[in-house]
Amino acid sequence: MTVDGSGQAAATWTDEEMMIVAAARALRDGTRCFVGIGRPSVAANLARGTHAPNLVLVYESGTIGAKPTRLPLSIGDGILAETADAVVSVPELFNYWLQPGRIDVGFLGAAQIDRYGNINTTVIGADYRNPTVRLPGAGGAPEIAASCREVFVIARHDPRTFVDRVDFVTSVGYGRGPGDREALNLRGRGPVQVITNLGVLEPDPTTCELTLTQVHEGVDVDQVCAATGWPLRVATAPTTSTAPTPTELTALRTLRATIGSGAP
Amino acid sequence: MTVDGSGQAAATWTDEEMMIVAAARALRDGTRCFVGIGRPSVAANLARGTHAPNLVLVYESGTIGAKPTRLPLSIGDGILAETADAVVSVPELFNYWLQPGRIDVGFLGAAQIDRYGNINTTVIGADYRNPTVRLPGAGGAPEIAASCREVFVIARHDPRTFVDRVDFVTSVGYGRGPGDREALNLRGRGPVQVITNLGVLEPDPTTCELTLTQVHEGVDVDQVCAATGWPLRVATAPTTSTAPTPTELTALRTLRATIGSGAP
Amino acid sequence: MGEVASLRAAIAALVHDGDTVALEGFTHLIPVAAGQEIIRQRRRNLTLVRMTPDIVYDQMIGAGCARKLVFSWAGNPGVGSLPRFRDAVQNAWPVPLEIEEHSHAGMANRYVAGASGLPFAVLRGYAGTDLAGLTDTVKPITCPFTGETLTAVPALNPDVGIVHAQRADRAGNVQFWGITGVHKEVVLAAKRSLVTVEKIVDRLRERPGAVVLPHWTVTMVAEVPGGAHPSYAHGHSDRDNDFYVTWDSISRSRTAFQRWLDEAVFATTGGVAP
Amino acid sequence: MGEVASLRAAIAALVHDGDTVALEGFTHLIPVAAGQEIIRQRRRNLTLVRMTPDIVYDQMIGAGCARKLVFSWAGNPGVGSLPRFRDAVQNAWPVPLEIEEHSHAGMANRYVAGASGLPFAVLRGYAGTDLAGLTDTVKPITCPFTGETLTAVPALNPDVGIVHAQRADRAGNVQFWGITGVHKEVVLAAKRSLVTVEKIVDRLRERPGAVVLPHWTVTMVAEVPGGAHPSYAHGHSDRDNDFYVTWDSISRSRTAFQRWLDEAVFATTGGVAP
Repeated sequence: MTVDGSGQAAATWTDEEMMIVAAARALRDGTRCFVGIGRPSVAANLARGTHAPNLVLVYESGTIGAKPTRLPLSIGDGILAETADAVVSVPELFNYWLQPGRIDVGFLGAAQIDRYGNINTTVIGADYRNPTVRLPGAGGAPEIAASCREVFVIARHDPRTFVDRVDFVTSVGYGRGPGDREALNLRGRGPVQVITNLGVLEPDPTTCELTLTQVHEGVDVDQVCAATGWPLRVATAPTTSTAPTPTELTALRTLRATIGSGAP
Repeated sequence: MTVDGSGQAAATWTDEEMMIVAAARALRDGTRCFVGIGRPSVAANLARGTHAPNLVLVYESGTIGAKPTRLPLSIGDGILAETADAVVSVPELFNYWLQPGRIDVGFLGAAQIDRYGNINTTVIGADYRNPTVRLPGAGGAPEIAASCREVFVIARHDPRTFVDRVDFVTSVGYGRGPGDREALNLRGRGPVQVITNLGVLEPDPTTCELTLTQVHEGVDVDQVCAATGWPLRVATAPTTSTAPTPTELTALRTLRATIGSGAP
Repeated sequence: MGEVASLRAAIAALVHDGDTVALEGFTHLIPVAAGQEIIRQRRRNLTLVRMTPDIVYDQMIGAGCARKLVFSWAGNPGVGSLPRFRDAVQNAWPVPLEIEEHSHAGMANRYVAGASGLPFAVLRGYAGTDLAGLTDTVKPITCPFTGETLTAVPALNPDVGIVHAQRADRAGNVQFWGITGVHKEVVLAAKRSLVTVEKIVDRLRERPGAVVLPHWTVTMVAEVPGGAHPSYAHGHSDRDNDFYVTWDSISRSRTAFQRWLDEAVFATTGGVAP
Repeated sequence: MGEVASLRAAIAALVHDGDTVALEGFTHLIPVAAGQEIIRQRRRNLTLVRMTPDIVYDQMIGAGCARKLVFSWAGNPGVGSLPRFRDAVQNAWPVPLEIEEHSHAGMANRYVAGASGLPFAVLRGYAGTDLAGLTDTVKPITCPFTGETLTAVPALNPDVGIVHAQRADRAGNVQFWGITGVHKEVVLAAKRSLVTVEKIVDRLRERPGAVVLPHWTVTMVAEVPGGAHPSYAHGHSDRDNDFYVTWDSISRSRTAFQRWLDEAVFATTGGVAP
């Protein structure tokens, strides 16, 4: 793909890079973001390195306001403690900082996500006691999904990941539909954007069902529907995300270059 | 009074000094002592300066293992933080350190103490809403009295202080008698010594009633009974505390000399 | 958040008649100057919350700012009682004072619940005391696993939380060290917060035992050197123990107190205690 | 308390077959060498507790030390899964592994309750998830003041709590800094505790962000430089990210794992990981 139609040298990018860039763009400057390791951390650090220099990164290791100069390799990377405004114990982080709703955005990945934005990171398969695949489990996700004011999810788009109903509800999105979060007394709004390598899904304001509202440049709607495990509703006029700018690509690649093997 | 019968220069002391010295002697080396300000702090620091160099002083300001080189003037004196092994928040002190029973001895004063070692530091008078005298209140005392393995009380001996029944139970001793602490699910043993300017009272092993077990040198039993607001039971053979040694007196007076006005 | 302002402007913006206000500082870093500015601005019908009401609340109560006091120990540490507090409780002077009384453990846990976004906290406390019977803010609670009975206390979430600290930077990040008491909890539990500081600096530097509160947890910051007097700021000042003794003589007489109020508070433009 | 001993002597004295043992360290200061000494001493039927079972528990589970795992996230951070853990859960190899699964917030609060001498903790958690239905260690609890329903989890009080730290002095006082995780909570919650340290010094010196545990809260201390490898000790070592990747290839095959066990654990006298 070309960055623009101008005469200058064409630059290409991968759909993985497009996904990270789209996720980074979604983070407004100055917001407090609870960051999981892996793609959320890459996107958040890209945002902080480009349009959101005052983004406040909060990691579940207790590092608040971390300003890593390279991509952290784990949620407990030493560089997070060295550059944080404050380092607190893990119980304090969950009780004083996450639980009261002080964090604006919770940024999560997913092994499975369903039509209502519920997330599974526990087991694949119908039988918990005898799973097809045993996944790592909950970590901080259930309470991040419950307590952050908004939740962003980032995941590659395929029918095994985007399923009609998750095998296991590790973290609640909109449950089975409107009113469920309120009935469960969950403080945050829930997932407001699901950013993938193909586009962006957002909950329908009335039904809470994840709906395709944006496709990335060069992606067509049928492609997204085919990669979704339920009959995907499509917004009347889905927008198209602009391609990664040279600045964004350079920043992302520089960031990635800061990590060796054992990278997320 | 003379320190001893020998020919050396006679030294005299006050009953206040005798009380502090007797209290200090009661603290075994190496024990963890939760210290209130005023007489308990003077006695604990005297003990640490004489026979108990490894006494661990814990103040409710969150200073654990404080080693003040002078008498602290408040429970939050800066010298406590400067010399402590650890300084923790006040909630942590009560929740992680006092509540689980990690402290051996709780050292309290009292405006009123009764036959069963219950302590009043809240109001004098029958009507809480319209008290004769409004006292400072509970502070840390109720939970110190409940959770420390043992409690020592230090108070001057007179019938207004040593009453048959306290006007207000701020901190529980033995309630109304045997079994009450167990029924209330209190962890510690309760008050094991009440040290006064006249002698020492200890709970009767079967009735829990405070009983005179020791008189200070030069004090006779009738004097103690007259200073007690209930018919005081007296041990069959109360012992006599030995007079303050010159070492103890010098240490105590040196300690007191470290404080200016505004002293406890 | 973390807006830097004058003490006068901060109190005017944050503290309103009828508010529930907590000035904290456990013998250390007590925001005394802020309390006196509240007196100066003649705030009324406040519910004052504080573990250890001492001179600062004796002053505010004597000045008639408070209609209710929530506390766990009300005295002049190392000296004795609080005459203005006693006069209000025993004689309703200058106005009646309702009291809600707790233990330190109970108050500390109420702030913890408030900071944690929970409606209550659980502790081993109050059992067998006469305190529990005097308030509806102490209730039994049963462990759903063991059946054991413990004590619950409701969260404290003051309208305004005020503390003194050693440092803030220009962005409003706050740093304090030494005895930290319930500083963090009251700021995080409060709906609005003010931190008065000894010094505003370009950059906070790491220190042993220092706690940092990010600017987005603090509503306003005011530079008030000596603003904790007669209490102290570790590394800046010593506790003025003589003033605690002097206070007793001032506070014992209504007229002496009134004179002190006029001279030390109303006649001054604010900032530091005498 | 605070007795200084060799790692071998400490594990022999503190960890017994059938015990509930928690090795903690939130990506930092993980007591990996202590875990390998438990393998070397062939402890069996342990209930292993840890928020983030990673390489150290993959090793202990693969070696057959565990009959049950209590956890909140079981993975190889930044790499993927834990093959030995999966093999135990999915194929009961080398022995069946019972699991009790929580969220981080739930586990952290269970340690807090344990450290506080309370039978349970209260949090906003698990609501609407499938986790709550799988265990009797998550129950609803009603606020006695507001009537709101929250979640209760039971205290964790392991028989043995083990962490790694940077420093101890000769009296057994322990000091750690950087990311402190649940270090303090697990030591205070445990009936017995072991802290392995990078260095035993004459005197601890104050440092920003440092936590000190007095010797009377720690049962035993062992000097094990590099005892956190492949995790790290802030100020002493960096995380060996390559080993986390290498571990995946070792752990994927039972035979490669067995070979690693023989060479890296049983053939060595203990101390530091390869």
